[in-house]
This record gives sequence, structure tokens and C-alpha cells, in this order.
Amino acid sequence: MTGVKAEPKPVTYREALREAMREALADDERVFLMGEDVGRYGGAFGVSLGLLDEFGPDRIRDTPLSESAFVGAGIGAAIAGLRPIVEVMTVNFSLLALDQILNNAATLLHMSGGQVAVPLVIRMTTGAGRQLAAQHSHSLEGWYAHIPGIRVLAPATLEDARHMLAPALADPDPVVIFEHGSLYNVSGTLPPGAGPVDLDSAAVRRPGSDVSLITYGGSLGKALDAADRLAADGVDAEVIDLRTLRPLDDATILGSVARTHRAVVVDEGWRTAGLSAELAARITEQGFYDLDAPVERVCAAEVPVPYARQLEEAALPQADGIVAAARRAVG
Amino acid sequence: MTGVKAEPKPVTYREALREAMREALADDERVFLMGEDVGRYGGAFGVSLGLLDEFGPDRIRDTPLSESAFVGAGIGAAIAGLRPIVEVMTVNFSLLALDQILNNAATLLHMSGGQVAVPLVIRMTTGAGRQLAAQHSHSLEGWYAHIPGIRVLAPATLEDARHMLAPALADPDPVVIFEHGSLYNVSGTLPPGAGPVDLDSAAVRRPGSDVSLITYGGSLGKALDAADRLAADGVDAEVIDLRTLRPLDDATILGSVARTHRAVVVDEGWRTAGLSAELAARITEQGFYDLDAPVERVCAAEVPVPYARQLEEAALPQADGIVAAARRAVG
Amino acid sequence: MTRRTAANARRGRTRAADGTDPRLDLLRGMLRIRRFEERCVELYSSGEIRGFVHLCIGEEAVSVGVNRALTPDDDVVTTYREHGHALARGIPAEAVFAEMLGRVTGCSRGRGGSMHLFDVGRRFYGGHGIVAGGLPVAAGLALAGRMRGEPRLTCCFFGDGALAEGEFHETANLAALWDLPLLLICENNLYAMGTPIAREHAQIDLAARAASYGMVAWAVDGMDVLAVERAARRAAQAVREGGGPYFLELRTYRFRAHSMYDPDLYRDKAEIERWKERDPITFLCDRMRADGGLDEDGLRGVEKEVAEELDRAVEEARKGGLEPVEELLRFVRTPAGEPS
Amino acid sequence: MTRRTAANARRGRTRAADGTDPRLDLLRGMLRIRRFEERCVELYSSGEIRGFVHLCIGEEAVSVGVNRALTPDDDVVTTYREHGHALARGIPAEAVFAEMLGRVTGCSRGRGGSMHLFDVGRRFYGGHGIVAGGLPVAAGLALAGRMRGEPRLTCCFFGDGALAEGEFHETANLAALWDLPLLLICENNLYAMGTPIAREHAQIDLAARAASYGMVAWAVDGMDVLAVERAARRAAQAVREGGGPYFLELRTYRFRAHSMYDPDLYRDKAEIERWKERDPITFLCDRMRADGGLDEDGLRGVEKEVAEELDRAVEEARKGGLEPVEELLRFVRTPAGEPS
Ligand SMILES: Cc1ncc(C[n+]2csc(CCOP(=O)(O)OP(=O)(O)O)c2C)c(N)n1
Ligand SMILES: Cc1ncc(C[n+]2csc(CCOP(=O)(O)OP(=O)(O)O)c2C)c(N)n1
Ligand SMILES: [Mg+2]
Ligand SMILES: [Mg+2]
Repeated sequence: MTGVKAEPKPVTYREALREAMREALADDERVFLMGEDVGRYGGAFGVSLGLLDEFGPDRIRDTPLSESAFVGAGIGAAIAGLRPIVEVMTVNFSLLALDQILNNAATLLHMSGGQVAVPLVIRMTTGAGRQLAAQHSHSLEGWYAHIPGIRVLAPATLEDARHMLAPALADPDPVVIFEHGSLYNVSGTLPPGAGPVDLDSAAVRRPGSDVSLITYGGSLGKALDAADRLAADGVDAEVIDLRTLRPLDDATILGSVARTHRAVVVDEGWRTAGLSAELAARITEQGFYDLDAPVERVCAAEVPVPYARQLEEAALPQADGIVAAARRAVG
Repeated sequence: MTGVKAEPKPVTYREALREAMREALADDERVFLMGEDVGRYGGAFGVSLGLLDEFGPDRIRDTPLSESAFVGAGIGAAIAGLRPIVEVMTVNFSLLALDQILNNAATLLHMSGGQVAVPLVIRMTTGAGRQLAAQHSHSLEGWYAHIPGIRVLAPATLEDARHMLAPALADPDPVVIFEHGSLYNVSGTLPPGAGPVDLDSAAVRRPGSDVSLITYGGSLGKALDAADRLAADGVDAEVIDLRTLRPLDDATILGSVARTHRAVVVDEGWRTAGLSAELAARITEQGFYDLDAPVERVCAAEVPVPYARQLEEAALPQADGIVAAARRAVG
Repeated sequence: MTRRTAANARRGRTRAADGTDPRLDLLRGMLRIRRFEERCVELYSSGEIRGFVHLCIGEEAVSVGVNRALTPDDDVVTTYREHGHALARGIPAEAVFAEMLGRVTGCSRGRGGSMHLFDVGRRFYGGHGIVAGGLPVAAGLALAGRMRGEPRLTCCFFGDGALAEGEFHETANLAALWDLPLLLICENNLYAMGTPIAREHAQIDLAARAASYGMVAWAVDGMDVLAVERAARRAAQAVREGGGPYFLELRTYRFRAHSMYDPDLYRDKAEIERWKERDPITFLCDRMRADGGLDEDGLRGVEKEVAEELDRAVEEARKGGLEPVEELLRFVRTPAGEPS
Repeated sequence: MTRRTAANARRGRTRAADGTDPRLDLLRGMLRIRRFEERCVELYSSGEIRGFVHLCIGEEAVSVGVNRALTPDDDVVTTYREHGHALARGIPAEAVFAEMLGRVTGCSRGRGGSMHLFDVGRRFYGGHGIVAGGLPVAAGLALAGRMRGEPRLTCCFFGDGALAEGEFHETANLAALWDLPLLLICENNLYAMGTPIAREHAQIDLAARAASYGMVAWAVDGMDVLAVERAARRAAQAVREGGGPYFLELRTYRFRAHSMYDPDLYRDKAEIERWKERDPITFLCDRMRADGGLDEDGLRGVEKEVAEELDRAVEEARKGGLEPVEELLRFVRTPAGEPS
């Protein structure tokens, strides 16, 4: 039979990220990738596998174990007009580069009176759920979302993994991209011909009328599961994927709450003074008279993430907890 | 005339901190002070001036410019049973030690199944207001308050400067103390015979019935000024000094809001995902039906703090803004 | 130990009181670690062990040789590749298995896993997952010993990659500046994950780099357990005598991938094979056989002993209970009342 | 520059085309910085300048001598003690005064102040307040130049204290490993705030420390501007020719306190006096007088020239407007549309 479109073949989140980098490297010679083991090893999580052979060691740069130096070097190279993609293996190690990110990347433009722009993209893996224990399970997106001067992205879907990098590289200022470790093997098909993501807007992943489940990154799947279970007993949940953690898309968030009058924030980060707090505060500030119940927060327990499976599961947000919170909200 | 008590002589916040350290050093040989220029120089802000002569270079240790190493060394010494007071000159430089604080100090007890306690006290100067520009004006208390496993203190008064250290040193786990740079020269008299501060409780610095102004550290004075101005036109504001930023004293905070039905949070940190967000979120979660208006937040503008005086003033919370927010709250 | 016994140990030919060859202990120690980690692979494949697991197979001479220079009063701080260090230090195999199985009977109550083994009773302070992150802590332990005038030293293990981190630099300077009783053991296996040392360091003579801080530093054959023991004893003695920090670069090689996740595509198979010819266990066996210190029965005996111990250990570990989730928040802070 | 002119400069005796002694430029450059900072002290006392101010009085030979080796295409990254580097680089005194007065006409629009001078047109990338924080950024600028095959080098200034920071170590290794065109200028004034170098570093021969990373490193008399220029020219040429990073330790001394807040109680007055006898300005004057390169009229002339320039500069700076507070949030991000 003719005229039939070929089925798009399945790809993983990992491959979608890789394809986005390949495209950027091919289209713009100013772009290069730098980080620990991004070259010969192919990236700790295999995201850059094969790019070394394709683009060579000058543009796919293995760095020593020196988070502060290579992130700072990315800042300098960006200032000089290149478009570095710096991979910090995981957010857990990014603390060693935080001085460079906060005091230089996020600050130079303003401190120089507008002279020194830093078009840098930093990618890092985040999150828990794989029994990696306390030092390898952080979710510090909230800390990064606190920093004026940077944009923070959290691709939670294949499309976003594939189409967030181009607009991030087009951003004249620093962008930090968080990839949740549990997503790399997620596989599916990409709608053909999708374009760059609008980095200013959150996405409604599931429309609903009774309660808004607001989340991002690795927790999106859990929120969607919870929504299905809620639907089963007649609660129609809307699921919002923030996608951009800084700046937050207040319009989409508050628009949803204005319809549902109830909100549950789901955040794998610790509860106190995290991103969930900001969302709860904003929703209440701007939607105080829309709310029929206080905003619920489902977050990680305030504990260093333990290794033992049952303890780790208990420490992290799960569909059960989201369902329970939604039920409390709809009262 | 006889039987008259001698007037207590005036001391500065700086001297009160010094006296607290002197007492700790004299009373407990396990206590020692370590940090950049704490010895010969007397501390960047003069807090430890004279202690080197009194206690010698072994217990008043000048360190190289190596935030990560000497904070980590404090952790190790604490594990071994000493009671180090580590001075990180300012919070701005503490980012270089944040890996040690988050991944070791705050985590070792839990990660070791309760075996490795870290009785460490870290002191650092925080805050803006002295035209020190972006890299020297951070207020990152909210980041530290996000970390499970550590206690965070913000002495805002002479009494707290004088009497928080002893209980902090008695705490078997890590304690971070933030000293606001604008307070060192504040002077007054200490009530004689005051004892150790209860580190679990916030303090009502000014009782009031119309609105709760909730703040800490360098912003307390501004809140009290605002309260006076509000009183002048008939608004009776209560002023809460959090004192302990982690764990927060929900009872005192919510108790106040239950009486006033209105809250204004004042935080020199940036607004988004900072401590102000947590306070707004908690108050709404626990006091939703007590609130007559959304919680107001008066925070630093989301900008790297600029040098020029008029810009810096505009960037930071001021009494004017607090008064305006309180008026909005009382409607 | 006295200079004489040290000298004898150096010759590695003394007979213990019971007339057995002391090298047998070294052999047993290394075999025990090797077989222990082979069990780990099985338990990982069966899904009983999860998370990141980093094997030291090929590097056993380091943990066993260095440990001979330590006393029970010394402190040990190490990395995520620490099964060997933990076993050599005397943490029971059962407690380490139990930890990896996430049991409450594990040496960290199941909260740490493979990367975070702790045993404060044995002054074994972990098990650090952040590369170079244990170094400043070790300096602090050494500082405390020094300030109290205690005879102990602190032994810190880390890899070749760790030397590139700022935390190594800051700690090395601090330790040398303050003459801290710190024994720095760099386990140079030539790779940091997939990155060969020549792409990690501008100066690949790591002992020379360390010496530039003004501390004594030697490079030693990390595949020869007797050489490792010898060097470690000398360095430890010097540190105890107030000689400040000593740095040993132990040249070794990991026979397995970086971690269970690593497909190991970045190393030339021939290179791996060449190094396997220098297997520290066969190397010692051959030497002992050569001079009559070991016969096939002896070796079989040791293997049997180890196998039986590990069988029991796995069995016991599997019996360990799971921490109830109600206990999740325990140990975040020391409960009021509990001693600090 | 050619080898011949370099050689002449080395002799420091060549006559410029107009017959004047080229050393006069060096003298003028140093005097200008000295007098500029003396004005800063006045403006600070009068409350017109606020915040932290770090003077380089006594260290003028470093900025002036090193700058002679740089071209307008080179990048400069420096510290909070950078008035001299900024002026030597050609940022007008007026723009620097205006910055410290917080005026919109300042070289950072008043947002940076004394510690954060910027002038991208002159490839002057600040003015960094975090000790050693500028080093990784400088490495990145050098990397970009290298990747694009541009002839430029990146010159990074930092102090003796900065060498203790992890960021120095990581950057030094990266620069040497990647052969980056980086000229590392360590302004060794023997103190990090109140801490003397011997309590900052276990190995106080900083050039030797730097050499341990596998880069060429020399120690130079930082009070002799001709020696500084000579060394900087040689090093810069080698870096341009692809010799990788070079490290110069310039031994100097600050005559004033660390900052305006510093009572300077930690230095022995006699030590300060001894160093003042080596004042780089008098030192050059004496040499020029000795060989007839300078007479009193000449010196008076330079002083007068400089005084007039600075009078004008202060006057103009004071006329600068203040950024309206409505502009507070500008430059946090590049507004959509503005070129990146
Ligand atoms: C600060 C930091 N960066 C990156 C990692 C990820 N990582 C874990 S082990 C490793 C390689 C370390 O190499 P080396 O120090 O030689 O030790 P080895 O694994 O060879 O024993 C890396 C990059 C980490 N754990 N910590
Ligand atoms: C990371 C960091 N720690 C501490 C400080 C505070 N501080 C500012 S300058 C300085 C001394 C630096 O000494 P050095 O590098 O020798 O430069 P110098 O001031 O002597 O020119 C210190 C400790 C800082 N700005 N940054
Ligand atoms: Mg290695
Ligand atoms: Mg100095």
C-alpha cells in the first residue's frame, strides 16, 4: 500500500539526548561537549556514546576529575563565544562546581554591567531510586532554581529530551539541564517533525478538573500513575509537567489551579525550603481565593537517601502518597 | 549607696560572640577554633581578636585558603571526639566547602547506621548591605536550612550571640551559625546571668495582634522598625525572630498567626525557593483556615547584589517594603 | 614493631612461632578478598546486591599489604572501592555481605551499601562515594590524634583520579603544613573510570606530584604484597615518629570493570591480559612455591577455609532482617539523650 | 615583538623613535597607578568609595611590567586587587573611578565596584572576588583561543594565597594537560590577608610547586619592572609559540594593608620598611638617574602629567549619573532580542 508514513522507530530517552547533541554538534561548530568520561567511555550513563568517533577529541573532551575547573572552563569558553555543553556526571558532584556556577556563570553578566554573557549549557544526572545511597541520590533542582541568572530545565519526556537542547544552546545565558537517572532507559517513539520546545512554558500532560498534580522530571511518571488510580475512583486529576524549573510558568500552574481549586506538588527533593515550597507559596499567593484546600506537598523524606530498598522506597515520593494527598485535597 | 547592682557594661555583638568562644575554649579542652585568619589577624571581622594570645596557635588555628580541606578537617576532628569551631569567613566562600557539609557532615551519621556522629560547629558571616557587590553579599541560609542532619542558627541579638554557642557545642550533630555582617558593631548591654538559648524555639521580639512579621538575623531590626511605623498608624504588628532556621519552630510561628491571622515573611535571601517560601508554605499548610490573607513575602530582589548604593538598597528588604506588605495583609 | 622484626618481614622468610610461613596470612588475606568479590558478582547477578558495586579484584595486595602496617588504634578512611580494605581491617565478611544485601545486620545497618562500609569499633570511617571527599576528613582525624598526642595515625586510601581534585591538593598542603600523622595511600590502577592516567594528569608520576607538597612520597609495585607491606611499614613508622604525612603510590590494576554498570570498552584486552600475568595472588603463590613456602595441599587448604567462611557468611547475611520503614528517620540527628 | 627588540628591551636602554627613554613609559605607568590609588584612599575616607577596596601600592611593577608583554588581542582575568591591572590594560582612570563611585559611567556601570572591574572591549574579564575563582574561567578563555587556532593568550593574575585553593590545582593540571595558552601570573606579596606564606603553604617555593604540574615556571623579582617585563615577554612568546601554560611567580610586597578594613597588626613594621626600600618606583628612578635616563625635571613632568590626568578623571567620574533603580533587574538575563 502506498502513501503510508513509515512508523517512527522507538528510541530511548538516552538516545534522544544523544541525538539532540549530535544535531547541535553537526549544525554549529561553536558547540562542543566536555566532562568526565564523555568521550572514550561514552558518558557515565552512555548518553554521549559514539560522539567521540564522530566529532573527535577536540569537541568531545574527556576532562580530569576537576568539577570546578572544567565547569569554570566552560564558562570561560562560553564568554569567548563558543557554545560549550558541560556534562557534570551527576548533581551530587556539582557541589564542587557550585562556586563557579553561582558566583561566575550566574553573576558575570550583571556584575559586569551587561558586558559578559555566558551562553553555557550544563547537563547533569539527578535523582534517586536506584539504591545508590546518600551521596549519589540527591535531587537539588530546588537549589539551582534559587539562583537568579540561570535557567533550569528538567526534561521528563522523550520529546523534551530530544528538543530542549537546541533552545537551551540558543539561550544567550546559562542553562542547567537535569536528566533524571531513572529515565535514560525509558523508550518510546518520537512524533516526527517536532520542533524546539518553548522553554518558558510548562505542559499539561493530562487534563483534569478535580485536582492539579504539579511535578517534573523523574516524578512525572508517578504522578500519571496516581492520576490513573484516582480516575478509577472518580477523581479527575490534571497533571502538570513544569519542564522549566526557573523561571516557573505561573500562568499554566495558576490556570490549572483556577480550574481545579486544589493542588498537590510532587517533588523528589527534600521538603523544607525546596522547590515544592516555592510552588506551594506561589500558588497560595496568586491563587489564595481559588483554593478550596491548602496545597499538598509530596516530597522526599528529610533523610539522606538510604541504600536498603525498602528504606529508599519509603524515603521517596510514590504513587500511593500522591493518591493519598490528592484525596486529602479533594476532601 | 550600697546594695545597688553595677550597671552591666555595653558590649558589641562581636564581643558577645568572642566571649562565648572564650568561655567555650576555657571550659572544654576539646574545643578549638580553626579558619582563615582567625589567629594572628583576629578574624576577618575581628571576632576572634586576642584569642590566639590567650589560647595559643594549637587551639586558634590559622588555615590556608582551603575551605574544603579545613571544613572537612573539622568534620574529621569532630568524629574523633574534639569539638571544633570552624569559621568559614563568609557564606560566599562556603560553597567551596558545601560538598563536605552536605555529603559528609550532614550525612555520615545516617549513612553509617548511627555510628559516626559529627559534633561540629561552623560559623560564617552572611548577608549584604555594605556595598560588597555580588560575590560578597549572599544570603544562603535557605540552602543550609534545606539539608537534613544539620541545625542552622541565626543569632540576631546580643543575647543570642553570647548564649547560642554553648548549646550549639553541646549538640552531638553539626550546627551552622550565621552571623549577619551588619550586626558585628551593634552594641548594648547583656542581661546578667542569662543562660544558654533554647535552640528549638523562636522568640517573639515584639508582641502584637494585627499581623505577624516573621524574620531572622540581619532583617530583625528592619522588621522592628517597620513595626514601630505600623504602630504609629494603628497597626499592631508582632515580630517573630526565628533564631533557629532548621528545625523551624512551627508552634511559635503558627501560634502567632493563629492570633493575628496575617503573616509577612521577611528574608534577605532571594525569593524563589528560599527560606521565605518554606515559611509561607508551612504557614498556609498548617494555618490555612486561620489566614485572612495570603502570606506576604518581602525578600531580596532576584538579582546578584549590585555595588552601587541605591541599587543595593533597592535590592534588599527595607522597612518601607515591610510596612507596605503588612498593610496589604491587613487589607 | 621493632626494626629487627621489620627487617625479617622485609625478607618475608621468617617463621611464625607456630612455624608456619607468615606469607600464608598475606595469601589468605588476598584470596579471601578475591573470593569475597566473586561472590559479590553472583549476588549482584541474582539481584540480591543492588546499586553501585566497585570491585578491587587485581588490587588485593594493596589492602592486605598496607593493613599489615596498621594497628587497631589507627584510623582508616577509604573510597567506594573498599571491600578489600574493610575485610583486611577485620570487618567480618558476614557484616559486609549483610550491608550489601541491605540488612539491618550490615556494618552500616543497610543504610550505606557497598560504597559506604563503616565500623567505628575498628576505626574504619567509610566508605566515601565522592572522589577525594574522604581526604579532608582523614586530615581531621589525624589532626585530632596529633592535638591529643596520641600515637595513632590515619590511613587514607584513594585513587589516581582523586589526585586531580581540588580536595586532594588542599588536603596534601594542609597535612604537610601541619605535619599531620597521615598515611596517604594512592591506589594507582591507571584509570579513573574510563579515563587513562595520561588523560587525567599532566604529570603522571604521582609520587613526584605528592612530593612537591613537601612530603615524602614513594612509588611501589602494588602487585607485590611483600613490597607493599615493606613500604607501608616503613612509611607508617616514620609517620608515627612524627615525620609528618607520607604518600605511597601503589601501582596496580583492576582486572574487572570500573563498576557493574561499566561495559569496559575503553581498555585494550591485551593490556588487561598483560596485567593479569602479574596477578598479586599467583605472584605470591609462585614465590612461595619456589622457596617451598607453599605446596598444593597448602593452597587447597586455604581455598577451602576461605570458601567455607564465605559460605557461612553469605548464609548468615541472608538471615539478617530488614530495617523497618518506621525507622527511616532514625540517625538523621542523634536523638536527645543518646550520647554523642 | 621581534627577538631583537626584545633583546633591546632586555637591556632597557633603547631609545624610542622620538629619542625618549622607553623606561619613561614604565615609570609613568607605575606612578599613575600609585597616584591613582592614593586618590582612592582620599575618596574612601570622604565616603565616596565604599565596600571593599584592595590597594596594590608597592606591587605596581607587576601590572606595568606584565602588561608590556600583552597585545590588545590577549585576554586578562584578575582578582579584586586589580586597579593596577585595569589601568595598565588601558581602562581609562575615569571609568575606574566612576565604577568605584558607583556611577553608571563606571566600567561595570557601577554594579561591580572596586573588586569587579570589567572592560570587554579591552578583553579585560574582571575583577574576581572569590580567591582563585578566576583561574578556571581563564583556562576556558585560553581553551577557546586554542580551539579556534587564534594567536591570543590569556593572562591570569592571582595571589600567593590562591595557590592553596583547589581551584588553582585543578586549573593548573587542566592547563598543563591540554597545553593551554595561559600565562599564569602569581603576584606573591608574601601574605594572604594576615597569613604569612609560611603558614599558608608547606612548600613556599611557589614556582617549584607550579613546575610540579609539568609547566615551565620562573620566580622573578617583582620589584624590578624591567625584570618583570623581560620575564613576561619571554613567557608570553613561549606561550604564543604553543609552549603551553607558563607560570611566573613575581616576588613583591604590598605597602598598604590588605584592605581598607585591615588594621595591619600582623606585620612587623620593620619588615614593611625594609620592603619600602625596594619601592619599584624609586628603584626605577634611581637606575634611570644613574645612567642619565631621568632628571628631576623629567620626573616632575611625569608627576604633573599624572596629577592633571587624575584631577580630570575624578572630576569627570563625579559627574557620572547613577543607574536608576528601575534598572535594578536589568542584566540578570540577556533580554530576548539582545544579541548574545
Ligand atoms: C567528585 C566526583 N566526581 C565524579 C565521580 C564519579 N566517579 C566515581 S569513581 C570515578 C573514578 C575515580 O577514579 P580513581 O580515583 O582512580 O579511583 P578508582 O575508581 O580507579 O579506584 C568517578 C569519575 C564521583 N564519585 N565523585
Ligand atoms: C574563596 C575565598 N576565601 C576567602 C576569601 C577572603 N579573602 C579575600 S582576599 C584573601 C587573601 C588572598 O591572598 P592572596 O591570594 O595572596 O592575594 P592578595 O590579597 O595577597 O593579593 C582572602 C582570604 C575570598 N575572597 N575567597
Ligand atoms: Mg584509578
Ligand atoms: Mg598575597
